[in-house]
Amino acid sequence: MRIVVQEQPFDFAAEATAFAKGRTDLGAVITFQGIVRAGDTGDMERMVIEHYPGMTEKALQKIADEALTRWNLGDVLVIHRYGEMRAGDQIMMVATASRHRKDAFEAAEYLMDYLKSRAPFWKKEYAGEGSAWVAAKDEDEDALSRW
Amino acid sequence: MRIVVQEQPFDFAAEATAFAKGRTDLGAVITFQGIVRAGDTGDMERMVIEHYPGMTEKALQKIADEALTRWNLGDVLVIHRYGEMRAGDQIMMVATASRHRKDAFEAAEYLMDYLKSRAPFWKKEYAGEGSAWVAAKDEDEDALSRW
Amino acid sequence: MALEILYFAWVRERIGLPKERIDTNARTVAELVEELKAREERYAVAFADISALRVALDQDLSDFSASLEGVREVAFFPPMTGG
Amino acid sequence: MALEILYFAWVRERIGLPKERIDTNARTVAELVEELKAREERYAVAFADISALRVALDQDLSDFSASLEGVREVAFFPPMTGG
Repeated sequence: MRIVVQEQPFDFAAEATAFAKGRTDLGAVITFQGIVRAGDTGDMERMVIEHYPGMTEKALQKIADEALTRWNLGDVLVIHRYGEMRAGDQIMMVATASRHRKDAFEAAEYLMDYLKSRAPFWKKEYAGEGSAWVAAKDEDEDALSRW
Repeated sequence: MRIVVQEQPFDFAAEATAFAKGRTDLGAVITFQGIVRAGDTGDMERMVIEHYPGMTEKALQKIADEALTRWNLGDVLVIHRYGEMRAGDQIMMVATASRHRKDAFEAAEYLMDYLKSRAPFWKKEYAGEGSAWVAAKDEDEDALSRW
Repeated sequence: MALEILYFAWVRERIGLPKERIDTNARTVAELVEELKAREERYAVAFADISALRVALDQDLSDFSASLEGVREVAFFPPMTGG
Repeated sequence: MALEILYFAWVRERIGLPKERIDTNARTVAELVEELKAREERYAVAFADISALRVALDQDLSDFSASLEGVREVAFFPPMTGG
């Protein structure tokens, strides 16, 4: 398992290639990338992600530990950035690997659902003179109820 | 949308990097890789995948078209190999991209479920002097009922 | 009616060939299967349990009760194991 | 009891600082919030609707009824929006 919280961009291709490399017991590998969208009106210029150093790593570790307990996983990777990003930039990725696809899919969805609502990150969007904190969605909180 | 059926290995990192590249309207990108497992006893030496040229492409196209109808997807990629492979080799990949993660996850699972049981591929495993066709699993057929 | 018949995986191995062209008056897949089974032991063995088989007509999955009218290519194979 | 109090996102912006050290006799998070609200208007505004807020005690998510006994770091922030 690897948990990374960093400001600088990460190399998705390199991370995905290295993940679970050489393992011949894992038949299913899933990656999820979260990417900055230009926004529904397309006028978002940049986004700044604030986080809570210390708690962020602790929260992500706890979520990943729980995924490893619930599913039969060969490996788990979580990378999440903070700081300034622009439309099209990669915000974060998770990767899961398991013998069969069901565990890898469920664990990846679990990681994303919890990471969205339980890891201390806050997004602020900037457009022209204006800026606004992204509001949490009820559907993201509701998504946790299935686990 | 891109559907590829080929004998030679594919470059996962390059495919994943090119997929949905430059799109600023898609916040979620998922990849699934299917990898040859060494088998539960670890003695599988190689696997040969037979397919039905013509029908394979048609079946994959139909599955991908259906995913594009059911979910709000920005792009879909399916690559599936046939021929001889060894433990650790990549058999196939799918990728999905959507505005939000729910569509990308559901579509990726749908593609995998249908591709498993409705695309004309058959696996034969070789170990020492022996060989055996991989039997379809009831759980793979059952997985279709949720869609 | 001339039909191209294709066999895959263990069906191909049991029958001993990947494809053949046959002339038949069979109106349905089931009738075609009966005709094939009557030919030779290896066909009878391959088609002994059709619940273990799948059929595609002109490269679309179908079923054993389907009509062969207008069909040019029939394929028999076990349940798929892709992915 | 000395506590390190941290504020994030719009809570930080409304209160105007990222962290502060305070001395308090509050036994629960709710009591601490009441104490802060009584201090100045900007605190009253930030804590006007605690259903819109989350609290972490020593970097673990908690709730407003939780005891502060043994706690060293309290953080207030809106619901998270990671991923």
